[in-house]
Amino acid sequence: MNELARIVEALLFLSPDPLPVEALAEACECSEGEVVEALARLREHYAEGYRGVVLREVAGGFTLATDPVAEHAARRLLARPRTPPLTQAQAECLAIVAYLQPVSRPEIARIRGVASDSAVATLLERGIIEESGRSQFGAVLYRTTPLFQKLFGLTGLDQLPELARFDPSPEDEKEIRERLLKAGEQRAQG
Amino acid sequence: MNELARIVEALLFLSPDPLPVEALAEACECSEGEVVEALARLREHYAEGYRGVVLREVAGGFTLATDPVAEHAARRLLARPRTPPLTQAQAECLAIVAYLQPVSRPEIARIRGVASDSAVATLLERGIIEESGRSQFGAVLYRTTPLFQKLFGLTGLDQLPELARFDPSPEDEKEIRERLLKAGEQRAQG
Amino acid sequence: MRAATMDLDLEVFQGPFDLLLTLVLKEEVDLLEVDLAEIVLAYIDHLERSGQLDLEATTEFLVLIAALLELKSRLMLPREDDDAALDWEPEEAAEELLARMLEYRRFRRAADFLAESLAGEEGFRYRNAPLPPELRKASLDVAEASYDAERLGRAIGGLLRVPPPLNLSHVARPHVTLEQRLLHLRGLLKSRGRFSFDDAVGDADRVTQAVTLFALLELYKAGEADWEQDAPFAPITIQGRTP
Repeated sequence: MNELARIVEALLFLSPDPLPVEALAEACECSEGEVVEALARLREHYAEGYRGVVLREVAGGFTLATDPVAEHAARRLLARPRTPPLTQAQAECLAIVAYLQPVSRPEIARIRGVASDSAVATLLERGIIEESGRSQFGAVLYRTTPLFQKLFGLTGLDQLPELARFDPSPEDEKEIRERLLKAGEQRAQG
Repeated sequence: MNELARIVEALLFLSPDPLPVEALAEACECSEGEVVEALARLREHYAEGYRGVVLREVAGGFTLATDPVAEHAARRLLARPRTPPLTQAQAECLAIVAYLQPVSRPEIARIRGVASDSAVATLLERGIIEESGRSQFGAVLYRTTPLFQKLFGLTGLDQLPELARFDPSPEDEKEIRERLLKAGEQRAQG
Repeated sequence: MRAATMDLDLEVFQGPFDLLLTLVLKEEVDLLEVDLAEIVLAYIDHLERSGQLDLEATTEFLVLIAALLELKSRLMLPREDDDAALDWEPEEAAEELLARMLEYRRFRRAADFLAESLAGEEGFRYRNAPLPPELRKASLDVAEASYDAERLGRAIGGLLRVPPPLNLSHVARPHVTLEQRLLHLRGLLKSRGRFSFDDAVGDADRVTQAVTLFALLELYKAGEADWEQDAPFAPITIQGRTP
């Protein structure tokens, strides 16, 4: 494989979208003819049936894609809900959503005392929480999903552990939301 | 390339994160030994200097990455550098987190002698560090992420050089001590 | 000129010294980011330019800057060791400072190492493409109970716990707040309309006097009050601003 073919391979590898010959030529600062030639070399390398990745020409250009031979394993690896242990930040955000839903992101941040965008984003991406309309101030609200219940072995939200068991000062009669916000303010100052 | 090697190649191509041998073996429903063998075959295929893509071992797993030969063209195509370099403040905060993790923001500020909020926020935003529980005083603690290992080319945190390697030389120490003493004398005279 | 009105041009702040103090007390400027040495230098500059030593103003400046220094040094000390740190002899403090500087030096070199590692990795790029659509959705059928719901209960319990207050008993904290002094001045404005600063502070301690001055500046800024002083050290007269 010559250097141009190597570079074209790398660009196809990186790009999420199919790349037209012109775009490849421009990035490689060479002629379109040279790109076509490099693609022909790559095609030999990626002949179907020999590799796990194949070179495809689709509408709009060239792209690399996995060979169907890997589909079963890919499904096992990637379509399974990802369940790495929750970080403390994720557990706190999820607990807030689970017990207070629907709840907005600014409210989560106020209770935790720190911005919580990345933890919330991870929970969303994993499908454990989802958007649920907007608050009267226009902030997106979140709630838990059916996948959440399945991953936590719950048949319904009423099966969440009794709060009283984890409440350090249960004699405090104020509403839970209010108390969480108050403790959060204190934490943010600490 | 046998079928298992093809499947492993496809999984490495698809997965956004480096894959440990165990995860590959589970997805492929085969033994870890077979995966190691398949990886060895792939490694021949992806031997550095021959292809546009290379097989790398980072962050506790295997992953495919482009060869630096394509960097110039990749920058033109994607119109952005791979990772912007760190500022001095960010690099210092990251070093403190990498070696002392989990570590709190006040602790980072204490070592650096200045508040480090914006540097820490940038590292968080870029996903290089993440929250890791809370200290006994309720302060959020930070640790490095797998992305940190990936971006810095480390197979694991144990690959960080011993901190003692960065001890100031005896001459440095002497110089700092003398500077301190001199400042003290000036104060006493002034 | 009083120290309070000295104009500062610092990295994190531009404006009069008193406004900086107000902002620090209101925690709108992070004291850790303020270079106190620069303030001292600016004051010395100011003294040299004016060519006269105003003892009263200089005392005021020293009191304020000393308070800031103490507050800042406490912010930089590990909180758990506050009590021990108080008893340090000068030599011990110097040793501690040396240890700190060496520690920082060590991490600065580690930072250089990391920056180099990052630069060395520059040419390797990882693929960052979305999964093909058929793999994107985690399917509910294959989901298994993998987490313990107790974890969520514990997390909520932890968030309900109000953290123990920091022990700051030995820090000479002002017992008077800006809000209290604002209230006090507004009360006087309402009841008397015009009064002297001395009347407003009575024989209160220095910190109260200083905070009262900040409060006055706040009122001035907000357009609620004006004040006059005929000559340096002359009494300050405060009166409500008529809208």
